[in-house]
Amino acid sequence: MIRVQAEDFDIAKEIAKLTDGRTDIGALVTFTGLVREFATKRGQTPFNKISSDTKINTMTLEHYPGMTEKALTNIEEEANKRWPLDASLIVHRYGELAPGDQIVLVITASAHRQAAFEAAEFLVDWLKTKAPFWKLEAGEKGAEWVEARVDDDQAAQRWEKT
Amino acid sequence: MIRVQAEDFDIAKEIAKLTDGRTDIGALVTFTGLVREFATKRGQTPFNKISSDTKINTMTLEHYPGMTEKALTNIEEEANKRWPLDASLIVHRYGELAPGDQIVLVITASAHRQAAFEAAEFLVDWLKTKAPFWKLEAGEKGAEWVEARVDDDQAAQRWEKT
Amino acid sequence: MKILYFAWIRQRIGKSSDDLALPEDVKNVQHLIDHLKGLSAGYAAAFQDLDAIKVAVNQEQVGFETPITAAQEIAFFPPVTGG
Amino acid sequence: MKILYFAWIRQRIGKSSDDLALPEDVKNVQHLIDHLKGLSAGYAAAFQDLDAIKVAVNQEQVGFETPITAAQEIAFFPPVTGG
Repeated sequence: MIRVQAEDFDIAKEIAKLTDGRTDIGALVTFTGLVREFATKRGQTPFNKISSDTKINTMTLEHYPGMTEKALTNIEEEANKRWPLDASLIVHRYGELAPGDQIVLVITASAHRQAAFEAAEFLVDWLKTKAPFWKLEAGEKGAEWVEARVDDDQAAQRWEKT
Repeated sequence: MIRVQAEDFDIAKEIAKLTDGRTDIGALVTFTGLVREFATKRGQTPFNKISSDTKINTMTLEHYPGMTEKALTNIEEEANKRWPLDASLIVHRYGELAPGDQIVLVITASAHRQAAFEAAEFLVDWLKTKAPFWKLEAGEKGAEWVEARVDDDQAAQRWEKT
Repeated sequence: MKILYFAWIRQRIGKSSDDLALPEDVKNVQHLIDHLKGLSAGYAAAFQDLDAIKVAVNQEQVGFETPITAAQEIAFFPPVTGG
Repeated sequence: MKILYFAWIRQRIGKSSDDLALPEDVKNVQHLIDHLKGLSAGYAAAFQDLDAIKVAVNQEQVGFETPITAAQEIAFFPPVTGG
């Protein structure tokens, strides 16, 4: 199941909905991404207004309605092809968030823990590189778009089939 | 933080306690282990009363009070030495449980997701092989102790330092 | 042709979408980019560094050589940074 | 000497602990196992397959060659299966 929403989410309620009445699940893994107080590290260019020691006030998530839902659905389907999951969920927020706020929730449930852990890591790695979201961080010196990270690309590539 | 208890736990409350007022956490991973309806796979001996197609009614967790707390504390300290964690928690239950019940909760929080995922997997792998708990599964044909699994040993060994 | 812009591409162009009638010789994404760059300084600035630009045709990410003659919706955006 | 038994070891022996005065020549874990096996058929059954038995001295898992002359608490149990 996937959801794209401005509203916050409640992990306990999402887990309860996924696992209600099920007794075949042995392992459940959740990943929550949160807005950090200090800005995301950027490339070393003299034009950058924001660096990793800049405190941010807001983080605004822009997305591509329509394509976002398709991309998340594809990513979730791919995870379910690769691992024997009993349940999975991706919830991604958009709009203006503050430090400490929740951004994204991934839940995977399986009979065995290795499948649940691997599928959760896969979902997070792929949505970070394939789902159309863009982060704008705003601090005292102004607002600036977060740059894509090389190590996110590398993390996603380890799941590419050769 | 570690806890050994007969009572159930509430993931949302545990997360809230760990992250309350913190804005440095970027990634939070949880692992929940649950009692499955069908018995754990055992070795192929003719003496076994229970096999993996046996429905279980109860799973009873025995532990070694005193040593359990020491072992979990050591495991958590080791994880905090290896990864830059902002917070971590292990809660393990004992006593009689039913299918669908929660057994164990592991939470890790870090600025970055790789540390949170790796530390959570490490904590689960090590507590499965180093914390003094024993599972007794009871079904229609009687009760039988769960056997230690070779793949749990292998999962734990990948974290041994060479 | 409906064309969407996101993040700093949207900001440089100054709007989030266009509905354009395209010349017949605009047959693929690269042709479209070349066409858009000629429209104004804002478009030229937006498409200055093509290494930093991704494109989706009908909501699927594709390469710049992809034909667009049968496309309903084309979107330009920077590499994604969600999650 | 306080000795604890867990899981099926406890069940075969029929109790969860002993408080024993040990002979002087029982100096390590292996000696203790040999001594216990002589106490009754239950103990002998419990310690039949030593590959399936782990030991902790003062709540630390150790090998069978470990000295126990200064031990406060010794525990025998099967390989752990929690988590």
